[in-house]
Amino acid sequence: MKYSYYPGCTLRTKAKDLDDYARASAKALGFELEEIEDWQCCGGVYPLGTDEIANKLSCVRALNAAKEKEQELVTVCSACHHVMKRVNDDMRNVEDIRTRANNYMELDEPYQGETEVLHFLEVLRDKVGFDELAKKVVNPLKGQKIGAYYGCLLLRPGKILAFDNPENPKIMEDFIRAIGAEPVIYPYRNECCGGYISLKEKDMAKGMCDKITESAEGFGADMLITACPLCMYNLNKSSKKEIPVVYFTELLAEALGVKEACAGAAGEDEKEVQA
Amino acid sequence: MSIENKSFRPKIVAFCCNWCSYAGADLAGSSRLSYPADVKIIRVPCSCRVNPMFILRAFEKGADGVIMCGCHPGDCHYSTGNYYARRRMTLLFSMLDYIGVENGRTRVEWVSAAEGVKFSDTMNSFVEKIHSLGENVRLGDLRCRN
Amino acid sequence: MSEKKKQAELIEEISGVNPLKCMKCGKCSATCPSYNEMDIKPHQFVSYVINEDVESLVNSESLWKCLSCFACVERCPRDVKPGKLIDAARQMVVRQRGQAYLSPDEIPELLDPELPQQLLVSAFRRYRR
Amino acid sequence: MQRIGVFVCHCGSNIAATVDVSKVAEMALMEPGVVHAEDYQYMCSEAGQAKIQDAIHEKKLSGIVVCSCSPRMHEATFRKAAERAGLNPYMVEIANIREHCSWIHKDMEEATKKAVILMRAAVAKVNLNTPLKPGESRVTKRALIIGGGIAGIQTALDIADAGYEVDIVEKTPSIGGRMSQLDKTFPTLDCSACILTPKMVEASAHEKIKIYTYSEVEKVSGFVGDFTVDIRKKARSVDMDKCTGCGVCQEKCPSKKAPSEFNRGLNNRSAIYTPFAQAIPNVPVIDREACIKFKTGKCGICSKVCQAGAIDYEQKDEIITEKYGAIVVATGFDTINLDKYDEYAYSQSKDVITSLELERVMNAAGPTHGHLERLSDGKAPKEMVFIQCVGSRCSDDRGKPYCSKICCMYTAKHAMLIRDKYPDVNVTVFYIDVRTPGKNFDEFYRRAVEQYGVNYIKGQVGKVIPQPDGKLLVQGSDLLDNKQILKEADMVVLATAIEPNPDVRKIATMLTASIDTNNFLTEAHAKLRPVESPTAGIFLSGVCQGPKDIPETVAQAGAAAVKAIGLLAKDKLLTNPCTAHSDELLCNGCSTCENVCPYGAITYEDKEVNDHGIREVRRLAVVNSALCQGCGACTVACPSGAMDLQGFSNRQIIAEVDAICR
Repeated sequence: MKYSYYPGCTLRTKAKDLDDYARASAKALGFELEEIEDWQCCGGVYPLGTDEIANKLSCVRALNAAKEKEQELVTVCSACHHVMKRVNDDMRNVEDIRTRANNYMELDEPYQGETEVLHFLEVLRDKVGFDELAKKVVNPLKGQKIGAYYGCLLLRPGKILAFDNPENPKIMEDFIRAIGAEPVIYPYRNECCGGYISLKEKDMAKGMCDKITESAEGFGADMLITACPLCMYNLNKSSKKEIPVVYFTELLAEALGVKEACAGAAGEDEKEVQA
Repeated sequence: MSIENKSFRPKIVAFCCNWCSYAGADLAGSSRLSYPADVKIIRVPCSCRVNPMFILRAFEKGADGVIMCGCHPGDCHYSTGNYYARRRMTLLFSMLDYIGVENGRTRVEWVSAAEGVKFSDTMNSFVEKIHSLGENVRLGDLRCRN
Repeated sequence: MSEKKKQAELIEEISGVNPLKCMKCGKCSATCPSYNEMDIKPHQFVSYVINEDVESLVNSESLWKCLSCFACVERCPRDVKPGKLIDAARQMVVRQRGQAYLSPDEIPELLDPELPQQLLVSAFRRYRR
Repeated sequence: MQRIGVFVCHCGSNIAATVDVSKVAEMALMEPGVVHAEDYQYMCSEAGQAKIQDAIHEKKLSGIVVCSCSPRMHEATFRKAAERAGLNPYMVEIANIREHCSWIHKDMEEATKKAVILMRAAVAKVNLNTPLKPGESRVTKRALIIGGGIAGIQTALDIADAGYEVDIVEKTPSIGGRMSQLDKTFPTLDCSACILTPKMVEASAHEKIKIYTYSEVEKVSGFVGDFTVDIRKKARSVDMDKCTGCGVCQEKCPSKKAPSEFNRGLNNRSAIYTPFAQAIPNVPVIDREACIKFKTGKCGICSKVCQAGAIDYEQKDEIITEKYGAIVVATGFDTINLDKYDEYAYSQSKDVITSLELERVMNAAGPTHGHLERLSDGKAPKEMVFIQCVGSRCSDDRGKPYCSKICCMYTAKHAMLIRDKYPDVNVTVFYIDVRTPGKNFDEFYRRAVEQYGVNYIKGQVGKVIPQPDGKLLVQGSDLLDNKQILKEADMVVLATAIEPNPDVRKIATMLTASIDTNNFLTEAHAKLRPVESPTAGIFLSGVCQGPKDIPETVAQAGAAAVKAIGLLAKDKLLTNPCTAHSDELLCNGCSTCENVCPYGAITYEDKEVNDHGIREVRRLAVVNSALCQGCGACTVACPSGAMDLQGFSNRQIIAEVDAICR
């Protein structure tokens, strides 16, 4: 199975391992992520104004590229997924935006939201299946108590993201079970980490992350997983607590026994970039 | 979807059974769920009262689309009427298609007395379809045109 | 039409929000993680638009404290979307020349080696034109 | 040629605001046969009807077209008016320019054009109308009540007391309904069971009332005065005649893991069970899904311990067919599913419960024997938080757009009862509005605040956050203080929205009774016929029609009974004269029509005909108009075109088609 793949800018740089582990795990699970050519940054946040078109075009380009290859489009980063999914919804359901975006794009055939956008976790749940995944785990993470941190971007607005129950999601918990660990459910897992606010209002973000980590630790989590580089940054940066935060793909790669191989590769890449 | 060709106002005849769809249309009305004024409803006791002749007559007189609505299969007020209607219309519509009145111009839809929303949605989509097909020229008796 | 009314209508247009749908239950304010930092509270946004006092709204601190986390949108029982309203006010500010909450000059000192690109792009898009 | 009068109704502004009524009247005068046309504010009013009658006399009208609301609304009114003026009532046709025109269109010109066309179609039809005379049908003097809650019980008692037979069909093993689950009732705080149980006993002892519990309506056919209903009596696995209600079987049953429906799943019951101690009938049923005997074939303990030999594992569902003159729907309500409201942590914490669950907790026969305690650890709570409007007044797709009406009062009741019985428990209520319109209702709520010190906070709750120590953190708004508050609580109670019983849609479909988008049954007129369905012979009792408290339900139940009695008191009803008839000269006796008639109304006779001077005996179709229901199936099936339907003849419908396509 081949999917179009949209890594996004942070996965090219600061969150290189999120990307590497995702690719290595995909390979181990028997599907391929074909990176879209010349993709551009999604913008990090979805432009809310009903009159904004230009800011959405980079997504439309990526979506259309997947459509032309007749592939579903896979994302890993929560922010990219959020923006991509919402722009796609606009292209599907908001006639005004669809018309105007297509006027800009001048495609051979207008893009009308045909592409299915899937988050990597959704591929695991809906395409691979968590039962299947569990069978392929060679290195189950037994005994680890892991809290899933969803944040906002994957869940809300629930109607458009249609990712999971926005108030009581379970996809990451099912994932944690599939890789052999024990999920820890805590109530702040869908509350905001502060997002972009941490650039200028560092204390605000810190306060929010404190609540999250405190709650997770209170319920007995030894570790948090996330799909979002910004959530990770905020949780790591702002929290006074010591709980480690890792990307879900890292644990996946570990469970599938491909972590070591790509950790080396990631190191090399980084050297290259630095060089 | 906005209707592009504003000048074309189709003539659309809707046969509605008294028990379900006519009441569904009433509910659409009392819920203020709009659909284009091009649709005109004729009340019949049951969908099985709709003689294929009525539909041919409508096209002859210049209708651009004919839709027939009845109770959901199994829910007919007269037990079985809509089953007869369904079979009759399947035959009639395929014959009409054969002679050039496209399948899109004819439709059977089951609308219950509780489905005001479905009634209005159905009419909106049907009118939209007729718009995409344009004016009906087949079967029209030119002497009937004003 | 008065200038005030025009501005209120502009906000409604940009946000796509109908403030009249609000039933003043306060669930948005009960939900908002930035509540304590805001001078105008989420449940008050609609009143400012209805009362055509957009000026107070665009001068409010709340604009820069909203996280766009969509918790208020998700939980609003009336489908009002207060988060979109505040974003529209933010747009009205940043779309004016020179009116940005973030200037390129102040960026270097905000940076640190761990900071992901995503944060910069996101902040740029929310705070600047 | 007919002499037709056209009457265009303004319906106040309902029609006149979007349809140029005088223009419709003006255009009517250009139609063939129309000799009189006028418009008037309210055609259905006495003055409006008088105008029609005057015109019939003055202009010697032979046909009437009223352009007004749906014929389902006022066709009967106008037909009666015409009849009083000496015109055959079937010479009246309605052009529906309200529901089908003015209410759905905004543009005046467009709506007026459409109204004119609808008027033309009606005129074209009435030109071909012929006077019809209705037949008569008998009335079966027995009523069916669907649902055995307080609404159904009250309606049944009232009808039975008037001397008519009543059958109650109840889905669950006992009558009693929601009211039997309540602990105390507002605003007088009397014990629910104490006032309900005597009614249940009275109903079961009444010689005119027959109760079918654990039964469902399967099929309904027929029409007002003469319904035929199939009732499925689900296999109880217990012989009703033999069982003495001793209860030993329930005690000894080894399978005790089935969630108790009566206690809202808060505790378990045995596989053989009566839902509650005062159940009527006091005969248990075996829940076959939970029963070990049915699952594995082994066990049979209940059968061994039953002294009366009442256990019957072989019992099968039984379908009985009964005739009724009137049917009353009293299917009641349930609370909505809270799956979409996980921000209140209902599924995450056992200590977040619905108000109906709290009723069971507070009830001496409930899972905690009436002690207020947390369901997670059995500890007594110190802080209780109530959240109002959970799922009510929501215009998103999670909840219900309507106010559930009863929650403000029962929340005040709960708060008051807790403060009274457990004075050391603090009670906080988050509310959006407190709605207390009702006799002694606001006084009751104020007592909760002033006398019992219940803390009311204006503002909704955003999230209930379970804490690692088992407490709940309630994050809510205080709109009057302009604060976001975090309140620690031991228990949270959700005033969950109510919705009609989910079965009601199926039942409404069987009865061809209208139902609204919220699944409440529609009344024939929102103000003036609130307990009747638009479908003749169907009446509405209780919450199936809209949210109500107990006194309102009982009042409506009585009203529904009166309407049903009014019908049952008649010996005969006039039947629809719009029946099929066959043209003897065209019929070739082919039997096609006989095959499609669902009522067996068509037979064949050998009859002598005079076909243009040729006299011969032919086999001809004859319609029994007492049996014919006027569906028209035969008219379309008839290959020779001999069969036609009075009131909806081929020529009439074609005339309408022509008028619309003109």
